[in-house]
Amino acid sequence: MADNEHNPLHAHDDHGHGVGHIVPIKLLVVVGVVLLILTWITVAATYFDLGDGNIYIALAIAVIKASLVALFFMHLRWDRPFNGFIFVGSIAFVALFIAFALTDSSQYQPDIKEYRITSDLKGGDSVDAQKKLEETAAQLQTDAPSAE
Amino acid sequence: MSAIDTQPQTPVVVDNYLNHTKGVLSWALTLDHKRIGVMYTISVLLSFFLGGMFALLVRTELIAPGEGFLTQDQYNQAFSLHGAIMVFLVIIPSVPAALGNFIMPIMLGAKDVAFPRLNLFSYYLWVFGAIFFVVAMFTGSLDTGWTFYTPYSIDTDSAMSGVIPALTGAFILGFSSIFTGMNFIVTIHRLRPPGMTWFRMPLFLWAIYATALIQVLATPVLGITLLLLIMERAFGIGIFNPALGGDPVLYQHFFWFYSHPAVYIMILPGMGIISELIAVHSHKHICGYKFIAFSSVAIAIFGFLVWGHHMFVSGQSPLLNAIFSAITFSVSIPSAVKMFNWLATLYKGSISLNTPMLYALSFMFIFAIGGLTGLHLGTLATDVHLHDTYFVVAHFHYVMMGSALIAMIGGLHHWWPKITGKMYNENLGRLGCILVFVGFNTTFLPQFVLGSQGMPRRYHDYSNFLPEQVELYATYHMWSSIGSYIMAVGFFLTAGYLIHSLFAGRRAPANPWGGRSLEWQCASPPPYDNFAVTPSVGDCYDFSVLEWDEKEQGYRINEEARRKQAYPGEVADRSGAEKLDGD
Amino acid sequence: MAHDAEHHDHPDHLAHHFDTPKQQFEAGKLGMWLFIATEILLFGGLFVGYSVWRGNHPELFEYSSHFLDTTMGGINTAVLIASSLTMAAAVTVAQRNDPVKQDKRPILILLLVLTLCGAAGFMVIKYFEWTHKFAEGWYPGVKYYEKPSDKSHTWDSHAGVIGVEMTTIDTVDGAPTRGDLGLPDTVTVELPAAAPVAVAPDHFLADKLAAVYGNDDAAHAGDPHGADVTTHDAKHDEHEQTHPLQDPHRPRDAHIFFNIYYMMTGLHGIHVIIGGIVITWLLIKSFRGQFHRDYFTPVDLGGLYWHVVDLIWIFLFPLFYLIH
Amino acid sequence: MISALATNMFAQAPQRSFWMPIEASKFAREMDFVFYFITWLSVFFFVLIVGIMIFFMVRYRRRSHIANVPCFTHNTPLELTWTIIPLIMVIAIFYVGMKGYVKLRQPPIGAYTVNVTGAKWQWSFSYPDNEGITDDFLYVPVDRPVRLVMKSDDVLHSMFIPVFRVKQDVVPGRYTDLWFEATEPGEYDVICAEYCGTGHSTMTTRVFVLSEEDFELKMAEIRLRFEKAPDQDLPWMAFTYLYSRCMSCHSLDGTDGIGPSWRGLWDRTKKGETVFTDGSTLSELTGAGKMFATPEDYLYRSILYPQEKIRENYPGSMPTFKGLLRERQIDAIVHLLKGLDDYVDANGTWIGPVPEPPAENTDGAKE
Repeated sequence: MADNEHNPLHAHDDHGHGVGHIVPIKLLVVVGVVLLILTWITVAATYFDLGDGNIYIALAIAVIKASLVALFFMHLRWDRPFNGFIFVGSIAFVALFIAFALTDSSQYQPDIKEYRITSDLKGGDSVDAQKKLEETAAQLQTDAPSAE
Repeated sequence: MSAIDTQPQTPVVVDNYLNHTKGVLSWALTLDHKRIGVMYTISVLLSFFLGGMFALLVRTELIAPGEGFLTQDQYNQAFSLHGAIMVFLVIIPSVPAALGNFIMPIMLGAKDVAFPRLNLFSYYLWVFGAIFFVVAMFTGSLDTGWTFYTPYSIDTDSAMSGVIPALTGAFILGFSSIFTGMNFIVTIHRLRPPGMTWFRMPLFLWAIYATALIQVLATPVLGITLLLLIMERAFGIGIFNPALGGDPVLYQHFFWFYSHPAVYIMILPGMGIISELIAVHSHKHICGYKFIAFSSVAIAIFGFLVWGHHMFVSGQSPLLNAIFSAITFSVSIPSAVKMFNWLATLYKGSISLNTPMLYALSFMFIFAIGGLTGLHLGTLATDVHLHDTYFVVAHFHYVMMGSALIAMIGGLHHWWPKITGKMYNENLGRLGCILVFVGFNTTFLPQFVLGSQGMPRRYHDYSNFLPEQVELYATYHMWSSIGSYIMAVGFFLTAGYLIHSLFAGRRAPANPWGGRSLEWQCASPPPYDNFAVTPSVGDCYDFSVLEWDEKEQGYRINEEARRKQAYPGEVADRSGAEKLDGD
Repeated sequence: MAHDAEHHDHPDHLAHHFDTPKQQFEAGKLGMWLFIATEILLFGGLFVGYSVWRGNHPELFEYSSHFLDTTMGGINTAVLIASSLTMAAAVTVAQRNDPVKQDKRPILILLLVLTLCGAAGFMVIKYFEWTHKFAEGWYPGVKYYEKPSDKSHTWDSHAGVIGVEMTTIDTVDGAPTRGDLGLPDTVTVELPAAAPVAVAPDHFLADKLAAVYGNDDAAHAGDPHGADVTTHDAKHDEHEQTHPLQDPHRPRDAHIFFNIYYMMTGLHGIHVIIGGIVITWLLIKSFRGQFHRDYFTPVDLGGLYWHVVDLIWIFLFPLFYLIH
Repeated sequence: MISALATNMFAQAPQRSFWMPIEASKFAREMDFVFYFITWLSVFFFVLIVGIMIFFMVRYRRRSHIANVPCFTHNTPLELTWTIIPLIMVIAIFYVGMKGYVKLRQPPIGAYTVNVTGAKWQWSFSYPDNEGITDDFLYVPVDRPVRLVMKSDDVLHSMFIPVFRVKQDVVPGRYTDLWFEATEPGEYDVICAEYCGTGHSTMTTRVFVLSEEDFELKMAEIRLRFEKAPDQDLPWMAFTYLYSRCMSCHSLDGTDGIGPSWRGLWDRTKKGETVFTDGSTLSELTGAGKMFATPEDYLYRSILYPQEKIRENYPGSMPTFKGLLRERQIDAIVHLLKGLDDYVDANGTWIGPVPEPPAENTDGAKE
């Protein structure tokens, strides 16, 4: 901010805010190092099998890293709140989209699975997957004449 | 002269944006938002003509059952191109990019949009996208419908070779739309002059702002959808193609995540225009300014949450159907609010039945039908029957064509004197409006009955049904086609007298209707830089400061009255503007 | 500018329709943030695709992720973070540069060059990763997958054939099957010229049942040959295939993982290239000494763009490379 | 039964109303109630809005160049009123719509199932409880819940039966279903409502709602269609009723699919040139006492036991049709294969003789 004080162009509308915030290089380096460490942690974490936990840890670290980049590298910490609002808002819309699309597609997966089984067996001309599977399997065992 | 709002304007403006510089290049490379707006308007109207021709082909084919003069493939191309051109090339850019570009900065009191170069770039993106559509039209054509549903659109055997050009065109047009939206948001946030607070902005600007939000947040998803579809068709990536393990319903989620909000890109600016028209032409303060302003933003946000109502019978799960149906109804509330507020504005007004106002009243009539039939389609039980029938066709034409485009044409008449500096023939204008109104309703009212009686959309021929059904459909289709011809006559008449006015029209006064927002305070046509001095802003719906000037045949501001009505922020107050910035 | 009576202090870099540099700067910044929002939603669509497929078919991701090179991905992450850091530093330096003395210009140029090197390095590594995948036979888009055999290639989208593996029950009668080979330890790159297509193992039926009904009983009920896998192994050693396309345990839609991977990293790569172009442009202007504490908006906005490229990679890396 | 009660109430065959086709299913009645509820509510609000608008238009039309009309600029209680009343209204609409929809999505247990296949541009219906017979028309028993389980062979289609007020997209790669309980015997339209390409508008057929006895008769008739048909009609019948089950793998124009094209198949078989995966050729295996008695026997057994001998260079993915085709149906296919060049051209169009439609089959005839 000190750098802006001798800027004559800002004299008439400057209420203590210069044009843009200047982030000290030292702070940037610290953030950069933290980001690299977090990258190392996220790779290292994959060598422990935590089941579903792995992806949550990976995502949590990614969110932390992203926040660091946005807050410090992208100056959001000092920027107008509205810019941050746009940023967070756009992510919220992606989340909304993911939530609806994922919920819906997981709801109709059984229809797809059933179709795949029967279509692999019979060109998809069947309704009750299990019944058909059992029938076909039984039929093949009893009916198939020996090849030679 | 810095006498923007103090003295009656002399109608002869020597230096205006039209003659500020000369030559084709001075237009082609202009950064002036007004010229870009004019170029958009001309381009959009030409596309409207093209899309309209396809509509007439479709209607003529359907006038009677049986094989008409189009083959099945030709018919499929006709309705696909009609839809794609009307949606992507006409309605979406019509109000924001064409009228909005011209009016918005002046209304706001800015000299230009925030990024003039980006603005010109958007226009050329539009042209570029339009070229791709023309390519799609002439080489191989396009028969997928404007929705490009998979897997039909990736089925190489049947979907024609125009699909990739059309997708590319729509992709490019999407970016044109995004950049326009970005430009407008930044302009409204950062270029408001002193005194122009958020709640002094004309409602048209609120509508444009809400629209721009949707353009910025929804259109990128269209971009990625089309990109995925192009890749799917060109390389077979399998995400949307069931033959490769993909999921066509997922495509529909992608598509409607953009295309439902896009409906509000179309209708919201139209609503904004109507708010202006109703207030100005009844010379009465708009009723419930804040309700209307917030309802625009509410529609924009709710609009993102309801896309699934296009997919009630598409194989979407019942759970999502129920959720989407419930949220869908929430959108109807802000629309109803606007409707009632317009009515209240008319109450005890001084209603001038001139052409723009007739369009505004037509809008209210048509939008009432369009909105109320939306209830049938948002309701799960009834939508199952009505989906993909002519009921839907009629409904969205009532909203997209009858409302959005009628508003656009009303707005065009409203601002025509400002844009061109010429007055059109008022009587022909009224006649044109009545023809369009009658033609429109004759075309689309029968389609509601057609649809509820079971006539499916996108049918080249309806002679395969049971005889009594064919007979019934034929009657309604005939009426519908007749209506489309009446409408065409109305539009040609309108085009005729508007073009005529350019050459022989009476010179327009600065403020022919008695509008109070800032664009009526600069000359007609506006000078190159809009305002020599940053204008001062009052309540844009306070008409009490205006008086009729017989000599000008227009209205002028009564200085004395204005001083009496002066608001605290009327005086240039920079710090006040900063504080009221709103973000 | 001439007609602007109020602002006689209108500097060259201030466009005529802005009143103050601050207004212009903040307009540019807001515009850039809006653009970033569109970028996020553009990639957002792909993240939706990713989530839907991973949510419903985790096995695709578990299987296919093994073909990605975590080391390369990790190096690329570090490269991008480093270049993000130099870019952020470049903004600070530009903000401190004196318009006349140009005291910080050499550092600014150095930082921008470093950033550009990061971009180039990223793309080079990406190039090797992709070409490696191609060599393995994982092409973007099944239209260009190598077809192991003319007749029985499994990638055609014949009407009615759903899915890429036209797997059948033909081997139930005791004909040779590929059996249970297990996951290959190493992936060989060569593809035999006319290798026969992967014929489904006889457990196919059982696997499908298990996939649907989620229990082993169902699997065995539907498997006429029981779980006698060792004999099949022995039978099949002679035409052992280690190529992933020939792997009978490859989940049926493995290509979708790779296509999402190619789409996301590809689109990201395009952004890296665009970012590189932007940085080059900034570099040229810096050479001319055009950036200083009164005018650094392009550096700031270019930086914002570059950080978004980094941000997206921060998510892509764990989502694709770190699935075990 | 409710339907019987309703029929008594009207005491006559249902008529088409101005808005809606006749009500021929239980759901139609509920759906129409919702439809008319919304419609009349809409009409009320429409008349209210437009009536007021026209009244204002006339009453307050401009008479002078007055610049401003002083008036209230807002009225919060009033504005809240016209926000809340529509809100209550739409909640009511959502409720009735949701109620109907929940029923529509829950087929009763034990509903009679019909499998539906949509393909460009034809519907085909098969009846698993009746030997899997297939037909181009949908036959359903009256007053009995029927569930359609649908799949698509190519692109999206949508099963739409206006008189039942049901519609459901048919999505390739998965099953979708819908159910209805027909209440009015008769013949009605079945429509494809989702755009599916060139012949979209020809993708219509009919549903016949039959009494229980008529339905069984019809099923038996279709079941015995091949038995009843004269020999010379068999190739046509195989092409019309059976080929759709083979077309996904076997082309008619000579191009290779999953399986060998039918074009030229008989020539090769006759000459015994067919080579199998184990290296043997057909001529070695044909003859008295050998594996196949005659070339025709080879075709016959290939349909029943396709895994016996697999042709070289093909994946051998054909399922068995044992138990799914009757003897005479297989005969019909063999007949068709033997005379394919005379019957069908390379575009898949039938060029052979078309049999006269049987006289008694009037209700099922398409034209």
